[in-house]
Amino acid sequence: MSSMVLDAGKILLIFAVFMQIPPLLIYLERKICAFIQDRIGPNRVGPFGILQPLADAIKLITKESITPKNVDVFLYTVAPLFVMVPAAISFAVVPVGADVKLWGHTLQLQIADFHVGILFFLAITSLSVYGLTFGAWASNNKYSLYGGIRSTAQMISYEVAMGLAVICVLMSSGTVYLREMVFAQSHTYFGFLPAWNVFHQPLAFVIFLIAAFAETNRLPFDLPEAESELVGGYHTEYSGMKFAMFFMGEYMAMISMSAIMVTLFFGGWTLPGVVDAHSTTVWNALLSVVVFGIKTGAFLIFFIWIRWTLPRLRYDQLMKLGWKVLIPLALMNLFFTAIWGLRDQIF
Amino acid sequence: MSPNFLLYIGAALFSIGTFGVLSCRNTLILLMSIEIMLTGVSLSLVTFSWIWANSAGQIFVIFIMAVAAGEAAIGLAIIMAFYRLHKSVQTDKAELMKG
Amino acid sequence: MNETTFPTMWIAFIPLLPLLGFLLVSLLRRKLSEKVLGLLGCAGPLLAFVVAIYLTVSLYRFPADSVTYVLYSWIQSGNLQLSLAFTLDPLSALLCLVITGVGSVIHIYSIGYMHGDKGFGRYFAYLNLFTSMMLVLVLGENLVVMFIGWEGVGLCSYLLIGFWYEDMEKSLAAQKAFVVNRVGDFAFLIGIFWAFFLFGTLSFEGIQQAIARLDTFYLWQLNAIAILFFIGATGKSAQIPLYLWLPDAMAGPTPVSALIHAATMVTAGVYMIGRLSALYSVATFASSVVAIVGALTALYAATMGITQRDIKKILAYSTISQLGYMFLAMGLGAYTLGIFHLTTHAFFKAALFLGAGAVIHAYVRPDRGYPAGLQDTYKMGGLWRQTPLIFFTFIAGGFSLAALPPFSGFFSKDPILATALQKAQTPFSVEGLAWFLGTLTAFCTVIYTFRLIALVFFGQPRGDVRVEPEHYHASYTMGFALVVLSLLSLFGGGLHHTLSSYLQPVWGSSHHTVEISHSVHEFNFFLIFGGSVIFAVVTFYIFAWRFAWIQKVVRDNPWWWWLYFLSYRKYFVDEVCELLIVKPLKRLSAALLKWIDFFLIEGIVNGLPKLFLGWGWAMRAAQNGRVHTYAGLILVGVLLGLLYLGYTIVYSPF
Amino acid sequence: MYEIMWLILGILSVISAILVVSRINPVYSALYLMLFFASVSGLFAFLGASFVAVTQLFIYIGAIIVLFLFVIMMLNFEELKKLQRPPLFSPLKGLILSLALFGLLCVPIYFGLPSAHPRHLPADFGSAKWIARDMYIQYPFAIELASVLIIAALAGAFVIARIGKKAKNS
Repeated sequence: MSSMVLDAGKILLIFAVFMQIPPLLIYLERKICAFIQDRIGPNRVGPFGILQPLADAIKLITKESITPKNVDVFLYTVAPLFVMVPAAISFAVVPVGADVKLWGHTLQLQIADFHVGILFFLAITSLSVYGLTFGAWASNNKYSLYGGIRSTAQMISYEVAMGLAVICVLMSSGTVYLREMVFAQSHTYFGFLPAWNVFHQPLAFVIFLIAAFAETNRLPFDLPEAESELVGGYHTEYSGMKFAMFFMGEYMAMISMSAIMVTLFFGGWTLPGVVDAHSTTVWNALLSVVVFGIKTGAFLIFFIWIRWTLPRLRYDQLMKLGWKVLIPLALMNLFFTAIWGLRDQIF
Repeated sequence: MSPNFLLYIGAALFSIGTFGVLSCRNTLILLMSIEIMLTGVSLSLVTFSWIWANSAGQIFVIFIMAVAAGEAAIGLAIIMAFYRLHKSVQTDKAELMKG
Repeated sequence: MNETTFPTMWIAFIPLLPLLGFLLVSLLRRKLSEKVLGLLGCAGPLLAFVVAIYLTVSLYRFPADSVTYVLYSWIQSGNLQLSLAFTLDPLSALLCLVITGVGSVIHIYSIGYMHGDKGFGRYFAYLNLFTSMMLVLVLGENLVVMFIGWEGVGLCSYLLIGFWYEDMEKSLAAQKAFVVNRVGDFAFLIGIFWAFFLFGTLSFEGIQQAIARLDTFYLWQLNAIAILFFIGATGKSAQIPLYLWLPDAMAGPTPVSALIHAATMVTAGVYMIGRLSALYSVATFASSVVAIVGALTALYAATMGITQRDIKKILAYSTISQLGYMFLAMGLGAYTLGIFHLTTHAFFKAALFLGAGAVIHAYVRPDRGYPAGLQDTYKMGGLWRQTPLIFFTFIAGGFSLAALPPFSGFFSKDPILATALQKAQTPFSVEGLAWFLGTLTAFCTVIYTFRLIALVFFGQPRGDVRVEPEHYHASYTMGFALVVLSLLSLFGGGLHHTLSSYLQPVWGSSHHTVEISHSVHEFNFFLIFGGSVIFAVVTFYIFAWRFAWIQKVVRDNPWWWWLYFLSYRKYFVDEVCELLIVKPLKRLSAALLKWIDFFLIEGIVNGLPKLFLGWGWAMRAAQNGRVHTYAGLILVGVLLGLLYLGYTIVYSPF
Repeated sequence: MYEIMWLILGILSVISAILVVSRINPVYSALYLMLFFASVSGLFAFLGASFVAVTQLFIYIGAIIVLFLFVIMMLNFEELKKLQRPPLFSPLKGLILSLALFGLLCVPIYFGLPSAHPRHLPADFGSAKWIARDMYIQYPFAIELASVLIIAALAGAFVIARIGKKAKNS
C-alpha cells in the first residue's frame, strides 16, 4: 500500500512540474521568435514580459467558451482531452533522474518502469491523433476536416518510421526498459565520449527526430493547422479553455517527445563525469534531474528554433518524405543493425 | 473470481460482433464488428494463456493482430473502391453477385 | 567391421540403378542409337550386380544377420507404421545376386536377340524396370514394399508379354496373364490385411516376433493367412489352379521368357514363402497344402510338357513343373533346398530358354533374311552339326533339367525327393504322396527333356526353313550369354553346402534340416538315377531315330491317341475355364451392362443434373447477393457445429 | 484487486462493443470502438500480458481505428449525415442468432472447463522477452507467413484503391 502512496506522490509531483512547463515554453517561444525575427517580443507584463503566460492563462480561463451551432457537441467537447491526456500519460515511463535513497527506501525517479516501456510510450503518443481528428470532424467545418484528414495521414505515415527507428535502438541496446537503456548509456568510450545511442544509431536518431516533428505537428510539418491555408485547421472553431487545451497538449507532446529523445539517444539523466549512474545520494539525484532538464530543454529550444527557421512542406512532399525516404532508410538501417547484431553468427 | 468470467466476456464480445456483422448495413461498422469478433477471440486466448501460464495464447494474439491489420487495410481499400463505384457504403448496394 | 561401417546406404542403390537405367533409356530411346541404348540398358543391372556382390561380401563379414536401410518413413497412420525400407540378409542377398547376375547376362543376350527391332529402346526400358521391381520385391523390408515389387513385376510381365502389341494374340496373352495374376494378387492383398489385423505390423521381422509370441488359439488364422499368401503365390508362380497364363506368356520375346517367366519373377512365390518361413513352419496345414499343390502341379505340368510341339511351350511347362518342385520343397520345410533349386533352375532354365531363342533365331526364311519365328519342334531337326555352340550349351541346360549328375539340377532336385522320402512316415502321408508324385515327375522330366533335345538337334531336318549359320555367329553377345549360363548350370551344384550354411540364419534357430539316412539316400539315388537313365535312352532313341514310327503308333492306337490328345490339348482346362468361368462372366457383364449401367448408372447420371436443377432453383433464394444473408447462413452452420460440440462436452464421460 | 478490474473492464468492454454496433454514425462507432479496445487492452494488462496489451493499444487504437477515421472522413461528408437508422436486416433474426451463438459458446465454458486457478506464473510473464523467446523458436514459419501476409495486404490495398480510382476516372 505504501508503494501506491509513493506512486501517487510521484505522479502528483511530476505532473505538477510538468504542467508548469508549457506556459514557460510559450513565453520562450515568443521570445525566441522575436529574437529570430529581430523584434523585442512580449515585454509589458512584468520584467521582460515574464508574467505574460500568466496573463494569457487568466485570459483563456475567463473567456467565454463558445460552442458553434452545427457542431457535434459531445465530440467537440472531448476532443481537446484526447490531445492533452495522452501527452501527459506518455511521460509516465520517462526516467527523470537517478535512484535516490530516502529514509531507507530506494526511490526511482520514474513513475512506471514497465516491461514494455518504450512501446508504451509509442502507443500512448499515437493516441493524440484522435484529439485532432475528432475535433476536426466535430467542428463541421471544411477546413477543419481537411486538417483532420491531413493529421491522420501524417500520423500514420510517420509513426511507422518512428517505430522502425526505435526498433533499431532497441536492437542495439538489447532492452525495452527505458531505465536499463539509460544505464546502458552511462559509460564512456575512450574516456571522454559518452556511450550514447546517438553515436551508435545516428541515422535512427535523424529519422526519429524528423518523425517527432511530424508527430507533434510542429513546423515544418504543421499541415493540420497550416494557418495560411486552413486558417488554423482542426482548431479553427475552438476558443477559450478548449483551445488552450489543444495548445497545452501540443506543448506537452513536445516535452514528452524531447524527454524520450533524450532518454533514447542522449543518455537520459546521465552525464559522464557529472552524474554517477549507480550512486543513490540525494545530491546525485538532484544533479541528474538538472542534467535531464538541461538536455530536454535543449531539445525544446531546438524545436522552437526549427519552427521559426524552416518553411512548411507541401502535403505531397510530406507524404513523399515519409514513405519514400524515411521508411526505406529506416528499413535499411534496421537491416544493417540486424546484420551487425548477428555478426558473430554470420561471419 | 474465476478467470472463466473473462471467457464469458470473450464469448459475449464474439456474439456482439456477430450481431454487428448480421445487422449493420454500413460497411464501416461491419468491419468494426469483425474487429470486435477478433478481439473477443484474443481475449479468450490471453485468458487461457494466463490460466495455463503458457505463451502460446499471447503469441497467437500477436498473429491475430497481424491478420487484423491486414484485414483492416484491405477492407478499407475495398470500401474506398466500392464507394467510388456506388457513391455509397451501404451493403445492400452490393448485390451484383446474386444468383 | 562394426555397425557403423556397413555401407547400408548402398542397399538402396541395388534397385535404384536399374530404375535409373529405366528412366534414362525410356527418356532417351528416341534420341540414342541402338548401341548406346544397349549399353545403357545393360549398365544398370551390371552395376547393380557389382553392388550386390560388394554388399554380399560385406554382409558375410558383418556380425549381424541382416541389415536394414530405411529410405524414409512412408505411412504413419495410427497403428500402421510403414517405411520404405530395404533389408539385406543372406536370402535377399542370394536372390539379388541371381536376379542381377542372370539378369545382366540376359540383358547382354538381348542386345543380340533384339537387334534391329523397332521397339529396342522400349524393350530395354521395360527390362530395366522389371529388374528394379524384382529387386524391390526381394529387398522389401515389409509386406507392403514387397507388394509394390510384386505388382511392379506383374506390370512389367504384362508389358513384355504384350511387347509386340500389334499382334492381337500376344496382346490377349498379356491380358490373360494380367487378369489371372490379379486373382492371386487379390488373395495376397487380403492376406496382407489379415496379417496386419492379426500381427499389428507388416515388417517381416515384426511378423516373425509376433508369431513367436502368438497363442496356438490363433493357429487357424495363421493357416488362413498362409493359404491366402500361397494363393497369391500360385498366381505369380503359375501353380494349380492359376498356372494358365504361363504357357501363353511365351508370346513375349524369348529373353523375356528366360528372365521373367523362368528365372526370376515366377520364383517370387517361392521366395515369399522363404521370406515368411516363420509363418509357414508354424502353419503346418498350409505347408501341407503347399507341398501337395506343388507336387500335383509338378506332375501335371510335366505330363503336358511331354506332348507339346512348340519349343517354348515345352520349356514353359517344364518351368511350371520345376516351380512345383520348389513349392514341394518349401511345403516340406526344406527351405534351403527350395531356394537352392530356385537358384539352379534360374541358371539352367535361363540357359535353355536362351538356347531356344538362339534356335528360333537360327531358322531363317529362305526368301527373306530375318528369323522365321519357327518354334515348332516337329519342323526342326538335325541342328547339332550346324550349331554346335547352341547344341552344347543346350545339352548342359537339358541334362541339368533332367537332373543327371554332375549337372546342377541333380544336386538340387535329388535332395528334395530324398527329404520327402525321409520324412514320409506312411505311404499315404503328405510327404509320401509328395515323394511319389515327385519321382513320377522326375521321369516325365527326363522324357520331355530328351524328346526336346532329340527333336531339335537330331534326326533329319523336317522343315522348309533353312538354318543361317552366320546369324548366331555374328552376335557375340548371345554366344557369351549362352556360355556363361551353361557353365553356371554345369557347376552350380557345387554351391550346395555353402548355401545351406549361408542361409541357415534366415530360417531361424528353430529350423532344422532333415538328416537323410544313408539307406534312404542310396535307394532314392539309384531309383531316380536308374530310372532316368533308362527313360533317357529309350526316349532319345525313339525320338531321334524312330520318330515316324512313334507318330504312327500313337495315331493308330485309340488309347494312345486319346492320351496324347488329352495331354496335347492341356486336358482341355482352357476350354473348361472358358465354359465355366469366362462365358458366365461375360453373360454377367452383359447383364450388368444392360441393367446396372444403362438403367441405374445412366439414370443416376441423367437424374443428378435434374436434381441439381431443382435444388438450384430452390436455393436461388438463398443467394440473393446480400452479405448479411451469407453471413447468417455461415453462422447457422457454425451454430450447428457448436451444438454438436456442446452435446459431446455435456454428455462426455469425463 | 485484479478481479475487480476484470469485472469493471469486462463489463465496460461489453457495453462499448454494444455501443459500437448500435450507433448510426460511424464516427461514434469508432469512438466507442476505441473505448472498447482500450478496455480490452486494460484487461490484457490486468491479465499480466503487458506486451500484448501495449501492442493492442498500438496497433488497434494507434493504427486501425485511425485508418477507419481516415476513411470515414474521406467519404462523402453529406452522406454520413443523411444516414438514417438502417432498417436492420431482420434485426430480430440477427439478435436470435447471435444470442444462440453466445449460449452455445457458453456451454463448453461452463461444462468443459473446471473453474480454473492460475498456474504459477513466471516472473517475466507477458514481457516482450518472454513472448519473443517462445515465438521465434516455435513459430518462425508463422512469423514469416504473417510478414508475407502483411506485405500482400499492403500491395493489395494499394492495388484495390487504384482500381476504384481508375473506374471513377474512366
